[in-house]
This record gives sequence, C-alpha cells and structure tokens, in this order.
Amino acid sequence: MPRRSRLHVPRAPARPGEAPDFSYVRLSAAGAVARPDVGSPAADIENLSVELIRVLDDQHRAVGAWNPHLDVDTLQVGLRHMLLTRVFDDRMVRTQRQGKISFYMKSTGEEAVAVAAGLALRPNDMLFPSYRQQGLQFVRGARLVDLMCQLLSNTHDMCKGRQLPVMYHSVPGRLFSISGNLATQFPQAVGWAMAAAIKGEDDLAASWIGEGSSAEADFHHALLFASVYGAPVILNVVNNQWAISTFQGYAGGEQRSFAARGPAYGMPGLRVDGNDFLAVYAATAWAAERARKGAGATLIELVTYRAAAHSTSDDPTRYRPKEDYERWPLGDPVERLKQHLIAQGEWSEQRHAALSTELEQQVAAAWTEAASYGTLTEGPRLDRDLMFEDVFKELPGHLAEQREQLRRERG
Amino acid sequence: MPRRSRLHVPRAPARPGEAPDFSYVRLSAAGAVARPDVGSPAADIENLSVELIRVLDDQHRAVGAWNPHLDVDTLQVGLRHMLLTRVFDDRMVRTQRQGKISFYMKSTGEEAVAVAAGLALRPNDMLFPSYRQQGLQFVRGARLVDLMCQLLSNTHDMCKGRQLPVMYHSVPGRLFSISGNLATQFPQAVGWAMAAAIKGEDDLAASWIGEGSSAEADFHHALLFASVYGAPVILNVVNNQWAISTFQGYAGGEQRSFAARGPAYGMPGLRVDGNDFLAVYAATAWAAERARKGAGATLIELVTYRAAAHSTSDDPTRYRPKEDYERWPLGDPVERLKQHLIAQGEWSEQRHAALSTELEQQVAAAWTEAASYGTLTEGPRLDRDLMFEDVFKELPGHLAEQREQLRRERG
Amino acid sequence: MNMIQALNAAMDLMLGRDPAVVVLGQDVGYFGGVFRVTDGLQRKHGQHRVLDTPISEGGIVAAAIGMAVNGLRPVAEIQFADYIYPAYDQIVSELARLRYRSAGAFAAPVTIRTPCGGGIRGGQTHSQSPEAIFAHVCGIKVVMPATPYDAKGLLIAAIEDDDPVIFLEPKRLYNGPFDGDPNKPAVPWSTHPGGEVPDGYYTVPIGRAEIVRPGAAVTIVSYGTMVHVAEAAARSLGVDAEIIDVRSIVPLDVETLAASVAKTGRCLIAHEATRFAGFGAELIATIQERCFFNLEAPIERVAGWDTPYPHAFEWEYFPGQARVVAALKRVLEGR
Amino acid sequence: MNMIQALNAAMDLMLGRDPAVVVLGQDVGYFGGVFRVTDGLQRKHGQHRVLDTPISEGGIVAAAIGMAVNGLRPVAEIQFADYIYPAYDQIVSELARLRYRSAGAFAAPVTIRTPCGGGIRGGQTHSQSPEAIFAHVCGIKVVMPATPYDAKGLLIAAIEDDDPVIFLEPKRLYNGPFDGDPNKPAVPWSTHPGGEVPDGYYTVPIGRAEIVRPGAAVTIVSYGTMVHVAEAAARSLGVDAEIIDVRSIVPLDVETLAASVAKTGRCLIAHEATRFAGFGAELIATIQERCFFNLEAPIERVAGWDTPYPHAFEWEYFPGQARVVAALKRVLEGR
Ligand SMILES: Cc1ncc(C[n+]2csc(CCOP(=O)(O)OP(=O)(O)O)c2C)c(N)n1
Ligand SMILES: Cc1ncc(C[n+]2csc(CCOP(=O)(O)OP(=O)(O)O)c2C)c(N)n1
Ligand SMILES: [Mg+2]
Ligand SMILES: [Mg+2]
Repeated sequence: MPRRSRLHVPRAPARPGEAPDFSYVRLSAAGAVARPDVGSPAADIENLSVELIRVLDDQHRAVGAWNPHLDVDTLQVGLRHMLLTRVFDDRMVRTQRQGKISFYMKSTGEEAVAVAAGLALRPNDMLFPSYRQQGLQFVRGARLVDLMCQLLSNTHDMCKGRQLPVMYHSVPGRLFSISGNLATQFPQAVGWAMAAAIKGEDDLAASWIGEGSSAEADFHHALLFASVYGAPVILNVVNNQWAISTFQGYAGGEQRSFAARGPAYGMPGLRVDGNDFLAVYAATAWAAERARKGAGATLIELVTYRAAAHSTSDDPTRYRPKEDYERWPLGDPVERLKQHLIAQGEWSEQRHAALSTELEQQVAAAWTEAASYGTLTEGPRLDRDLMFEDVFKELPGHLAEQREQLRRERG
Repeated sequence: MPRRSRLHVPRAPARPGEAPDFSYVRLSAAGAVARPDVGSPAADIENLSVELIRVLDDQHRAVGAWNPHLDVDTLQVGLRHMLLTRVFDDRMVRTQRQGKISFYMKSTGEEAVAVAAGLALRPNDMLFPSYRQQGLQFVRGARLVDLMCQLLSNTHDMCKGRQLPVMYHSVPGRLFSISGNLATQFPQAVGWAMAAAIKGEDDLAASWIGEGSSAEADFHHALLFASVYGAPVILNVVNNQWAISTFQGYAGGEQRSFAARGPAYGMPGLRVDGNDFLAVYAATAWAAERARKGAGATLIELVTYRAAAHSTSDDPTRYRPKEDYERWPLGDPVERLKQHLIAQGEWSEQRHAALSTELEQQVAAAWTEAASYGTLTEGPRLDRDLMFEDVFKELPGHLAEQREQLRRERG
Repeated sequence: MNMIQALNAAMDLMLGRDPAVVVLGQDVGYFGGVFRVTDGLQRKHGQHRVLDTPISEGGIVAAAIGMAVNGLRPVAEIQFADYIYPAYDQIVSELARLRYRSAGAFAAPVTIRTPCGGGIRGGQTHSQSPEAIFAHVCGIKVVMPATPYDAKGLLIAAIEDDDPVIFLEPKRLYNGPFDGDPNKPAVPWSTHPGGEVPDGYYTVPIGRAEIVRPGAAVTIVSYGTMVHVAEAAARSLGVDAEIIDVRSIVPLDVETLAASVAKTGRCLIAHEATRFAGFGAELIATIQERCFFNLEAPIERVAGWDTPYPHAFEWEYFPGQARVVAALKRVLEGR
Repeated sequence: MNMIQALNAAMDLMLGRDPAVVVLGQDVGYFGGVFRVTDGLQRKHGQHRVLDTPISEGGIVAAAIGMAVNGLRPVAEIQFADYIYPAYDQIVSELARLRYRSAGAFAAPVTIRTPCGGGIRGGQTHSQSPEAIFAHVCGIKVVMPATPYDAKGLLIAAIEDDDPVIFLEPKRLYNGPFDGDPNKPAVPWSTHPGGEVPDGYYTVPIGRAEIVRPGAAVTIVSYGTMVHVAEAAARSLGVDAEIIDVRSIVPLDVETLAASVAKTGRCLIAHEATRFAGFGAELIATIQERCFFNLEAPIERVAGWDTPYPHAFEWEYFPGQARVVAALKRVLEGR
C-alpha cells in the first residue's frame, strides 16, 4: 500500500488486559429528562433520543416525570420475574455444561428490558422477541417445564425438536416464534401492527433486536414501513454494548445513539436506562399509549450491558476485560429494583434470599419433570416422523415417500 | 372487518383532475442557510437536513454563504452540459417512439443534480450513478456516439448488447456500470471509498439513488458502513418526488426529509435545492472537501422534480396532474442557470438559441453515425458469440459447448 | 379474457369474498400496477385493502408475513421476478420455515405474485425465471400458469392455500399465447381455449400437472411460455408428442410425468430459465429415477443459456422453436 | 494441520503476498472468527487489512464488491451459510453479473467464505448447504473442499481468481474427517492424508474434480462431508466404488464424472443439502445426458430430506452411512 490507511476503524473502549472504560456512555441524571405528551410530534421531542430516560436515582428513589408510580404489587411481581429469569438462566447454563442441553443463551444484566416492557403492555399485544428476552416468557405466563422441554428438544417440546434451544413461542401468550436469523422479526412485527390497524383493532405489536442486529436490512425495513403507515408498533433496540465479540461502535453506535434513528424516520426515539425497571416500564407505557392513540410507532433504545457470555459457545474473556460488568455505570437491574423496594420498606434482604431459594427450588423441580420427558441423549424421544410434518400444512407426496424411506433404511 | 381501519395511508398531494399542490415542500429563502465549516461535527449542523440550501434567488442572483463563486467559464460549461442533456434526452425519446431503440429514461428537470455535482468533483473521483444522471456522462467526457451505440445495442455498444438502454459505464470516465437493480450501487460506492481510504488515496466516491430507491436495504447498508468506517463518500438521494406512480411519501418523505437520515447515522445531511446549479455545486464541493479532509461521508438530498415520464414505458397523466411541473416551486434548472448568466451579462437568449441549435445538430450527427453501426432491427449486428463471453473471465467448458450448440441449432 | 384480466379477476373476487385478503406492492394501488394487473382494485376495495408500498421487496414480504400472522391473507406483488432477491431472506428463512419451526403454532399464508420470463425486450433485469431457487427451498409452494384459465384458478387456489405460494406469471403470455416466433403477428387470448375464463369462483388445484396434448412418441415437460413454444415446435415437426404443463413446480405432480414417460419412453424438458442447476435438472433426475427402464434415449433439456439474459440477443437467447425441434429430433432418434 | 488452520494459513499467506488482499466479516478481526478461522490475522496484518464489520451480510458483500472494483481482493466471511440470504441480491444481481453487464470493463474478484453443512447440533439455522442456489446463478464460481489440503489450495486459488468465488466450508470437517457416525470418537486430521498441508504457496485448481478412490463397480459422486461418509459406506459394504470429490461445483468437471460413469455404468450422488432441486439433480441430469447408454441402473441420490434441518433429529436427517449403503445396494442391483 503506497500510503497510510485513512480508514476509520471503531475501537472497543477496553480489551482484555485494559481497564474497563465506560466514559463513552452518555448519562443523564435520574429524573432529568422531561416527559412530553404522548401525542407530541416526533420532531419536537428529538432530545429524547440523545438524553437518557432514568427514574431510579442513586438513593433508589423513583424521581422525575417518567416515574410510572407503580404499586408495590407490580414492583414485586416485576422483581420476581427478573429474579426467576436470572435463576433460570444460571441453572440452564449449568445443565448445558453437564451436556444435557446443546446450547443456551443467558440474558443476565438485561432482565429489566424484557420484564418491565412485558408488564407495561397488554396481554393482547403481540410480542416479537429476539433470543434474549426470556423475561417476556415469564411475564406472559410460560410454564418452566414447557420452556425446559423446548431446551431439551424432548417429547414435550413445543417446537417438536425442530429448533435450537431458546427459540420459544406461545400462541396463548402471544409470543411469536423466535428466529435464529437476526432482525427478521422486526419488520414482521410492523406487518402485524399494520394488520391490526387495517382491522381496526387496538392491539399493538412490540419487537426487540440487539444493537448489533440493527445493522441488518430488516431494521431499515421495519422503521420505514412503521413510519409510512403509522403502524401501532414499538420497536426496541437492546443496546447491550456487544454483539458476540463486536463492540456497538460497529453497528453505528460510535457516532450517534440508536434511538436517533427514530426521529430520522419520523417517529420518536427514546433512549432509556435499560437497567432501570421503572424507566423501561414508563417508556414502554408511553410508546404504547401513543400507538393506541393512533400516533404511530416509537423506537426505544434500551441501554444495558450483556453481563454474561454471548452464548454457551462463547468466551468473552477473549475480547473484553473480565471486570467490565462490575464497572458498568448503570448497575444491575435486579439489584436496583430490589433496593428500590427495600428503600420503600416493601422488601428486605431476607425476603429476597427466600424468594431466591423458592425460585431455585421451582426451577429444580421443573427440571426434574422436564428431563423425565427425555433429553437429547436419554429417555423417551420424539417420534422421528415429526421431522416431516409442518413443512406444509398437509404432507405432500414426496415427503410421505421420504418418511417411508427413512423407515426402510434406518429400521 | 369489524371496525374502521386505522392504518395511515400516505396521500399524493394531487392526482389527475386535482390542482397541483406543493405546499408540502418546505422552502428556505436563497442565501438563508448558514454554511458551516467542513469539519463541523454532524450533530452540530443538523439544521442543514431540514432547511433548504439555495444560492440563486428570484432575481437570478447568487446570494449567501453557499455561493460557490464560480467563474463564468464554469457556469457556461455547466449550462452547456445541462442543455446537451436535455437535447439528448428529447431526441432519444423521439427515436424510441420511432422504434429505433427499445427503451429510454429522461432526466428532464433534474439536469443540475448530475451536471453541477459532476463539475464539483475531481476527475479521479469514482461515480456510481443510477439511471437518471446522464449529465455525469457528459461531464466526464462521454462521446455522444458511444452513448447512442449503447442505447442501440449495436456493434459499437460498450455493453456488447447485454444491457438495457441507459445502463452506461466508462472506465476512463470513472463511471461505474449502471445497474437495473435499484440502490445496489449505494453501498458499493461506500466499499470503493473504503478501499481508497485503506490504500491511503485521496479519491472519493459519489453515488446517486432516487428517493423511492432509498427504501431498499442497500440505502441502510450504505449509510451504516459509510458511518462506521468514516468512508470518503458522498451519498446523494435525488428526491424528484416520484417513483414511477408512487409519491415520495411512500419512501418516508411525508414525515421527515431524506437528508435527516444522515445525522441519524452520524454524518451530515444536506437538503439542497436540486434545481439550483450553484447550490448543488456548493453542497457537493463542501461534502467533497469534508471527505478529503478525512471527516467522512455526507448524505445529500437533492430536492427536484421528475418533469417527464418515468421512462418511455410510463404515462404519468394516469397518476399526477398534467400541469404539475409548471407549478413546481423550484423552477427549471436550465432556465435558472441561463437567467443567472444573462443577469450577469454573460449570456443571452440569442446565444442560448444558438447553443441549442448547435447541440441539436451535434446530437443529430452523432445519431447518424451511431445508427450506421446498427440498430436493434437494421444494419450490422453484434456477433452473437459475444453472448457467452464475460460471464467469466475465461469461457468455461459448458459455455463453449452452448456456443457451439447455438451455432448448430440456429445455423 | 387475457391473463392480466384473469389475474385481476381472481384478486377482485377474493378481495370481495374474504375480508382478510389484502393486496400490496409497488405501484399496485392508485396506478394499478406497471402491467395493470391490479387495475381498479384500489378504487373498488379501498386504500386499506390495496396498498401501495415503498420500493423495498424485503420489507414488503416481511410486512406480509406479519400481516398473515395477524389473520390477513396478503397477496404481495414483486414488480419483476428479477427484483425478488432482496426479499430472498424473508422468503427462505422466514416465510418458508415459520410453520415448521413453530410446530404449526404460527403460519403465514402469503401469496407472492411476480412476473417472470423473457421475450419482452426487458434485458437481463426484466426477464429472469428464478423458479429453481425457490423450488429448492422447503416449505413454499411454487406455481406458474400458462393460460388465463389456469392463472385465475391457480391464483384463487394460492390465496386460499394455508401455505405460502410463489406465483410466477410468465409476462410474455399476459396478452396472448406466444409460440416463440417474435416475427409473427401477436395472437390474442381470444383465439385460444385457455383464454376462456369463467366468471366467478373456481380453482385449479395446486400440485397437478396438465396434459395439454396427449401423444405417444415423446413426452415434453414444460411450463409457462415454453408450453406454447413446445406445442408449436411439436406441431411443426409433426411429431405425436405428449405435452405436459407442469403448472405446479412445488409440489410436483410426479405421477403424471412418470406415467407419460413410462408410456412414451422419451422425454424432453423445456424451460426459459438458465440450464445449469435449473428446475429441468430436477425433472430429469426424478423422471430417470422413476422411468429408467422405460427410457429409450437420454432426457434432454432445452433451456436458457447459462448467461444473463442479454438485451440485444433476446431471440438467440430465448429457447425458441428451432432449438426445441433440434432437441426433439435428438430425443426421437436416441442420439 | 486441521482445516481451520489450513484456511487460516491460506489467508495469512495471501495477506502477506498481495497487499490488495483484505479480510472482512463479523467477528473476524480482534476475535479471530467464531470458528477461529481468522485467528491472529488482524494482529499480524493490522486493523486495516482484517476488518470487523457490522452484522449486515448484504452490506458486507456490497462493500466487498466496491472494494474489489477499486483494486482490492476482499475475502468476506459470512458467519454461517444459513445467513447468506440477506446478501443474495448483491451476489446474484451484482457480483455475478458485473463483468457481463459491463462487457468486461468492471469486475469484482471477491471471495465469499462461509461455513456450511450439518453435524454439529446447529439446528436449522447453522446447518444449511445452499450450494444449489448459487450453482444456478451464472457468473460465480462455487467450490467446497473436503480436506485441509484442498481447503488451503482452493482458497488460494479462489483469492487469486479474477471471478467471484463462493467458498463453502463443510464445518463438520473443520477439526477432522467425519465418516457419518456421531457415536465413534472424533478422528483428527493428522490421521488422514488430506491433513498433510504443505507450508507456503500452492493452489488446487478450480474446476477439477478429484478421484478420491478409483474403483470399477459404481461411481459415487459427492463433495464436502459426504465424501468421507461415502468412503466409509463403500468400505463397509466392501464394494469397489470409484469415489469422486466434485470440489468445484461451478465450473463442474463433467469430463471426470462422465469418464467414470462410462466405465462403471452405475452412479450414486451423495450430498447433505435437501434433495428436491438440489445440486444432485444437476449431477444426475448431466451424467445421464452424457452416459445414458452406459448406465445400467438409475442414478440415485442420497441427500438431506426435504425439510429444514431439525435440531433433535440431526442423525435421522443427516444422510449417514446406512442410507448410502442402502442406496448403493439399489444402484448395484439395478433396483
Ligand atoms: C442474519 C444473521 N447473521 C449472523 C448471525 C450470527 N449471530 C448470532 S447472534 C449474533 C450477535 C448479535 O448481537 P446483538 O444483535 O447485539 O444481540 P445480543 O446477542 O447482544 O443480544 C450474531 C452475529 C445470525 N444469527 N443471523
Ligand atoms: C430492486 C428493484 N425493485 C424495483 C424496480 C423497478 N423500478 C424501476 S425504477 C423504479 C422507481 C424508482 O424510483 P426512484 O428511486 O424515486 O427513482 P426515479 O425513477 O424517480 O429517478 C422502480 C420501482 C427495480 N428496478 N429494482
Ligand atoms: Mg448486543
Ligand atoms: Mg424518484
């Protein structure tokens, strides 16, 4: 090469061996951001895409205009779902390490993103998650055993053995089938919302993708269609700073917030403290009210941190400082909600420990039941004829033949 | 359907039988927009994506900070290229109507977009146009005969008969091969610019797409990669209000300017009067200087109007008022530059008429020559063996066989 | 009735019968489509049932999937089959797999209409026949009518089908049958029995081939425009060919094909798409698997050359009668 | 040397030899790739030659095309072949056609590497074999190595090739040859002659198949992981099979295939991809066209079932030895 490269290459703030550095995260004080009317024109509230909507302050108080003033019951339910998410995640990673399931993905550190949003929406709203919002499953009443059977690809697997672990779905829970292909659900959620609008129904759609996934074409398709048709949809970008080994700067986060893409497409963009249960709840509720009023879509960026490995196939110590999460300026979502409740006198370390134990036992019991329906390696197995079903609604001739052939050739 | 649809459906401002209505076009007075330093951070100059950069005022004077202070020579060269574009376009549509070429696309009303930008760039800068910037071909010295031979798919066709009319290219002119697939060249231009940066070279890339095409995934890819790597590229969106029959509102223009997408991806967005030769020149020069300084990409929206049919296959009276263009608030680019020169005493109606006649004769003479190399229906024809070449660099066995087979079976 | 009117009639009828049906695509609404296939539908059924869309094939298919999951039956138009690739991921990874991956919990009955094939001087980006790259994908049906009658009946069947369907429209047949000779005056559909299209509802079942002409000497398997070219070629050669219009590429009516080749012992495949790894290869593979001991000559393919569709060489590229005749002779002689 | 190291060595060598070579893709830079194929390359050749990219397959390929037009030789990684579809338009409409449409004025020598195939419990989105949908597209070469030796030599050839190349890496072979039996202990490449990889520069020419094992009774045509499965199956059946590793799917070495089948009179195709309209169909079509009068039995296919790759049924889905043996018996008996 004749001369020195002038290409800009984004740099991760810290790599293994370097000190964690979160100076790049632009913070606002809790309560500092104004809460505009849900009907405000997108162009008038662009500041929301730059500032950071926060409710819980350092003294664990809920402050400012975005405080959703939730009752204690809701807060406790939220805490329970978040803690369950964490307990479940921990336990499932252990079962993976024991070879009982092939793969797992934790959401540690991001529990509020899913749980608070789930609680802020109505049961009829349709959810299009990525693989890292297991909290939504709990909010929408999934049975632990059912989730585990999916992870085990066993005889009770809702996916009939066809999907990798964590690719759940639920028709009664209105949780769309999770795809292994990143971002594809984002514009599908918009289509769902367009249909709701066409039918004159009040339900809205919400979807979640990672900040890394926002680089996919479907991010653009989603924002564009949502904007053009004023679709009642909430588009969430979970900015947990990492996409496997790749820092969020490679998805465009170095120059500008992800929330800022919203106003560019004519919809509000909210930048929200994703580890603040109350802020996530409030932002989601605001966007939902806006959508239901007919004012269209909202883009929400949830600023959080992927505390664990990308998946059980990943080793983050290869690409980021070990102690990164300890220095993460937005803290831990479970801890923050817990302290908020304690500060109100509605919770205690003891109750928390007891809840933890209770949930661990629940999870353990569910696991015993789930494993009894078979694991990948032991116990009863799904009927392999199922492999040929559901490709089409009815089994076509060539698949019927192939099913027979398998019987003949494999006994 | 149970209830009334709540879907928002963008509405064209006027359809056939209705009065033209351009009240939706947000205007700024000529000279009203400040011209920031080319090194300004994108976030500080977002106003440029909302206002409209204009230089020529109603009295045909060049005013304000964006005045590029071009010498008379450059202005006259620009006028000549624009007029040639128009004369060429008119003549080619007539030849299409006579059945001599299969298809044509005019750029009438948008001549300044291509010509002024082309003149503001350096000869080594690489251009990735869409099908509607023929002005770039003239600026970069294309011979009329060569363009016509492409339109004719004849024995001198630069594309060897393989492309639809208007899909030109030029290696010495640094004009990339035009694609029939919309928007694909946008991220390719970014890749080209990344390579220039990697090689430490000063050249930059520029690309053009229609506002309708900005709905394609490749628009997003281009902005994202340009932003992440700080690529030296100018990304132009030609907002001529229409994509065949579809109004720009369907590409997201109803809510927000196209230029506004720039800042969202961390690069400046300039909204420019595309019918103002001086404004287009100045904006392009600003973006080029910025890119060459290492400050990265710029998105430019050129506000203009597609005065003619989409292509010779189209009939715009089916979907917009006949007299739309007459009411277009930004006038005609050729007329405006002409009057600017006249106002300076550097041009006259007589000289203009004479130039017109000269160019018409040039075009007619070129046509006579070009047609002598064959048309689709008459005269010499390209060797059909060429059909099999350039699929790969060397002819593979199966294509050699197919070439033989064609000879055998078709004599 | 020509094929444009037949397709229009099918959508008009389904929009009227089923409030869940919506039509969407570039220029399909106010304008009625660049080929006028959706002409008048928006005026009649309203802007919320017949939608203009952004120029974003990926977005169109994704939105259609979401709509279908929410109970609608979208009919999405891709303006030219050559422009379907930006939607390929949503079709292959999502539309085709949703029912399977969710074990039947979710499904998306989307119909994707798109004009395909050459012969209209469209050059390489308005002439492609991409059926093979969809045929290989499990979970989508793929059909292509060769007459207005089949076009209407198949489109109604596609819209009613609970599985996704790629509906390929051979655009050279829009206005009349075409025998492959561009120098002959165009013939309207009114001169062809396939142009007789009943008013009202009827379906042509997906998954069934049609024997267009029974015969004993050789089987010609084809679809789309090439059905008509093959007929003309066989007629000109005076050979008693059995001509089969596949119509449904997925699922494929193997029985009809196998029965015919078992009878004739000779087979020729004709399609417009490029030859290498085209759908003709699957037809050959399947037929030789089923009819090997009946075959008296290798199965031949007449197909587009393995190059993009070149603007200037349209008629050297298009697999016209001369090439079908030459191949027929070889198949009849057993090489 | 295993296949990961062989691929790494090829890129390392080419980055060193040719300043125009750049490597780009998701996680390929600092991290060295999710399969470690690019491990150490960024550290050695710098951040401007080995680039991490956004998660945007379409953008990656588009950028690579632009880079190639500007004189670089990009080697783009798509993390899994299952995720190549968002780039399908740029590959099919642009990369494959640029030279043709510009009559040779422009060309883009881009290599796209991507891991394919199953057998690693990857479920339906980490197991696909999409070679057929690229084979049908004119203007791109498609190759798949079955040994570390071929992997290095073919990758160097691909990078040096002036045409675009889709380079498919059978990921089940990354760490060792695999005979289709998941219950046997894994075997490292050090036990296989194909694991002997010379230091330094050499190429394996694109467009040539390899006779892996000469034989007289039947020809088995295969590529990727299935080459090893076929070898084991033939061995276990004790049949004197001629086993051909296609290696280069486009261009296809028809002569080697035809010569073999002309000799053996029997042929079996084995690939992992789904069967319907898969590349096996083209192999059958071509071979029967060329060798019809030599054939003593129908050509059979052993392939993935026509369903997505199901997580729980990996070994029922994977076309293992039992299925190859069953098919071999049929082919040998002439049904
Ligand atoms: C289309 C596609 N490309 C690549 C991948 C491989 N992949 C799986 S997860 C992942 C990282 C996603 O990062 P992000 O979107 O930030 O989500 P997070 O994992 O942080 O929740 C990648 C590259 C994929 N699944 N799909
Ligand atoms: C991928 C793709 N989709 C659709 C088309 C068909 N098409 C050709 S031009 C056009 C309209 C483009 O409008 P715009 O981008 O605004 O450019 P303009 O024609 O106004 O210059 C359409 C839909 C295409 N060529 N490519
Ligand atoms: Mg992330
Ligand atoms: Mg336009």
